[in-house]
Amino acid sequence: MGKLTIGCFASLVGSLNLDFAVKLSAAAMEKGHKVDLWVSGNGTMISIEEQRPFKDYSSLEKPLKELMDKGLNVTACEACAEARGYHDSNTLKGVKRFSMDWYLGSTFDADRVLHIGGE
Amino acid sequence: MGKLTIGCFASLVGSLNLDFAVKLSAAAMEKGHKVDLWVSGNGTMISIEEQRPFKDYSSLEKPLKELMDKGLNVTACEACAEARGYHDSNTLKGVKRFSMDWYLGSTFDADRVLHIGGE
Amino acid sequence: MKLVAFVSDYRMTVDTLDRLKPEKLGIILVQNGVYHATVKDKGNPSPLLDYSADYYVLKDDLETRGYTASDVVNSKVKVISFGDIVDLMFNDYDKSAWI
Amino acid sequence: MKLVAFVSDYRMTVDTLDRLKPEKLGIILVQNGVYHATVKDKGNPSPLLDYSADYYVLKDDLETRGYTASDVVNSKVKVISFGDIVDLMFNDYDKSAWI
Amino acid sequence: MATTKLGFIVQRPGYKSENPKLALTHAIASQSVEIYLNEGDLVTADIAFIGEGVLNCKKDQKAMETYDLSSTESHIKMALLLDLNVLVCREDLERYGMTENDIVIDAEEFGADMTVKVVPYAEITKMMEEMNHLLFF
Amino acid sequence: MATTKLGFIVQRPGYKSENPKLALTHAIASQSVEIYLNEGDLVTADIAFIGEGVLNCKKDQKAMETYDLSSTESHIKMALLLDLNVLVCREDLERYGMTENDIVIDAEEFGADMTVKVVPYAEITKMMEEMNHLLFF
Repeated sequence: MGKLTIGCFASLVGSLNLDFAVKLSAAAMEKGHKVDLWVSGNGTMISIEEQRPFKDYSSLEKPLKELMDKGLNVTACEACAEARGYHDSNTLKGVKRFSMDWYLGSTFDADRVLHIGGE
Repeated sequence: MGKLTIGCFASLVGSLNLDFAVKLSAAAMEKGHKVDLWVSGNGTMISIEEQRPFKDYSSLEKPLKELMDKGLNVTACEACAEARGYHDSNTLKGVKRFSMDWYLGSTFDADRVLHIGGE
Repeated sequence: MKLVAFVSDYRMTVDTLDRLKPEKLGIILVQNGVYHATVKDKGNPSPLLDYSADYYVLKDDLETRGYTASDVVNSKVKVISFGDIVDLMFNDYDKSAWI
Repeated sequence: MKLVAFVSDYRMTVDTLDRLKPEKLGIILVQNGVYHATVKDKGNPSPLLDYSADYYVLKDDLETRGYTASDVVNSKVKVISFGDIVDLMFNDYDKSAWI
Repeated sequence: MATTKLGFIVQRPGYKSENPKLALTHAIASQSVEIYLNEGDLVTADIAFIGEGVLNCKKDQKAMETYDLSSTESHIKMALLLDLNVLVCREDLERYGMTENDIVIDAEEFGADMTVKVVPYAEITKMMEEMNHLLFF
Repeated sequence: MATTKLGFIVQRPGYKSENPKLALTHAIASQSVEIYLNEGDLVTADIAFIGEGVLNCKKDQKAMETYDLSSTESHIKMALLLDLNVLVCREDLERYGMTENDIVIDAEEFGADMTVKVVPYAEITKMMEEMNHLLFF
């Protein structure tokens, strides 16, 4: 079994990029792979707690928590988060915050990297 | 002098759409117009306090506060904000939160409306 | 109607401008839309400059991207400020469209 | 290299695919990229289907937009799941590109 | 007693951006705008899908099943239920090989009387002329 | 002792999205990655601008003056200062009527020895082949 590092970047909540990243993580873990998920730019939106679940908006807290319980490793870019007013104090439990070098470090022993950039 | 209603929607922080909206608001107010600024979708990012100012990211708290002191009327979509984990408790002082009908109400007596949608 | 359209992309993702036929059309190039005013693609000026419209480009957004008024390739595109945008919206057009 | 490219837009904003010449190319249509598999423009199938590549489309993203496997216009496009994407990435390709 | 007419023009496909859905939810909010207005005053919302925006109207969207997200289709139905005027450009439907059979046309199951109107682009131009303000998504 | 090579490919113009700038800041972060690695192990970052991405390299960007924001140009200079390999596609520069005179080439004012390399696309292909992983922006 291998290791997959996913980076999900500056993208709209409404773009479903984060939803895609979470579902792909789940599928990879189900097949026994280890998954690191790095969120940067607007992707750091996924990292804060108490996002009220409405059916009109993507709501990823629940699936993310379930996956973290099973070993998904989620880290948010600290500077990108702070610039948006997301602080340690309202970070979702289990989500780590580090500098951008964490993402590069994660790729070191990754078998595959999927960087979700785009617009 | 007239009234300008600006709506700034689901857009990237990095897109400079919000920066554009704030600068246009300032220019309109300087010319004596009244300005309502509605932010919805990811645009609600502008509404939270304690966004740490880094030069690498747009930082609008300071200009926004200055304009609100001069009469700029800023309202964020409440549902869009809540869905992102932005609550009353960390809303920038002076920014109002209402349902989407507020935006439509604002257009009622607006002389001009600029709706910044796009991607 | 008198419509002022804001173009904020270089690579356009919509054809909307091809079909809007207002009595009077203004096009304001903002954000990455400024490249229509400064860059030629394989030697050709941007087809976005072919509409029957009055053209403007926002000075701040030109300068952000490394250009000045002297880089504007077509003299029909007028370099303007945020204040000018406000005046255009209030005095010359009655509706606006962010494309 | 063996490269799998993810296409997530219908209206493309980059030409990158025209120039990538890997030894083996896979194209996975996701998000609004699924329209390349289901929609013809003025009767013509999407030119995105013209590359020398193996084509896949994500079932969830088809269904989200109102389509099923039977709406896929070209039989060379295979309908796949998230699990299949993982297997393709690990077994058939060594690098990936989200275009 | 005055009316301000807003035209919501959707030019892009959905899901990749929240904008098409927000166009619908904001247009629907015209039904509760009176709390901000004097009695008798109104703000109305007409909606038009043009260009690739017509892809938002495809029926059988399974966004709830796949991403646990309400579909754009369900929002169009809600707009019909609330008697909003929803126009779809006929030429653009044809461009993408779609017919009225492929798109959401009514919301009979919710008791809506209103239906989606597939119209030539010229009628959408006419609608845009009649509006006080336009909002492009 | 192993090295993982990352290729950062920037295909879109800047400012409209944060991505081109984030490409540079993440590539620059390769300089501090050793805290996550064993001694002697490395992660390297090469950067290539292709397509409309070459517009990011225009010199004289005044983002600080206009929007109080550090420019993409300044991040390219920082990458040079830190000895990253920065490639710009020659064909794409020509496509958009630009020459080496129009773009940021060095960061001499900061004492950088490294310069931007304007290369044929074929060399960028070669770089991509040599990398372990690619990140497209």
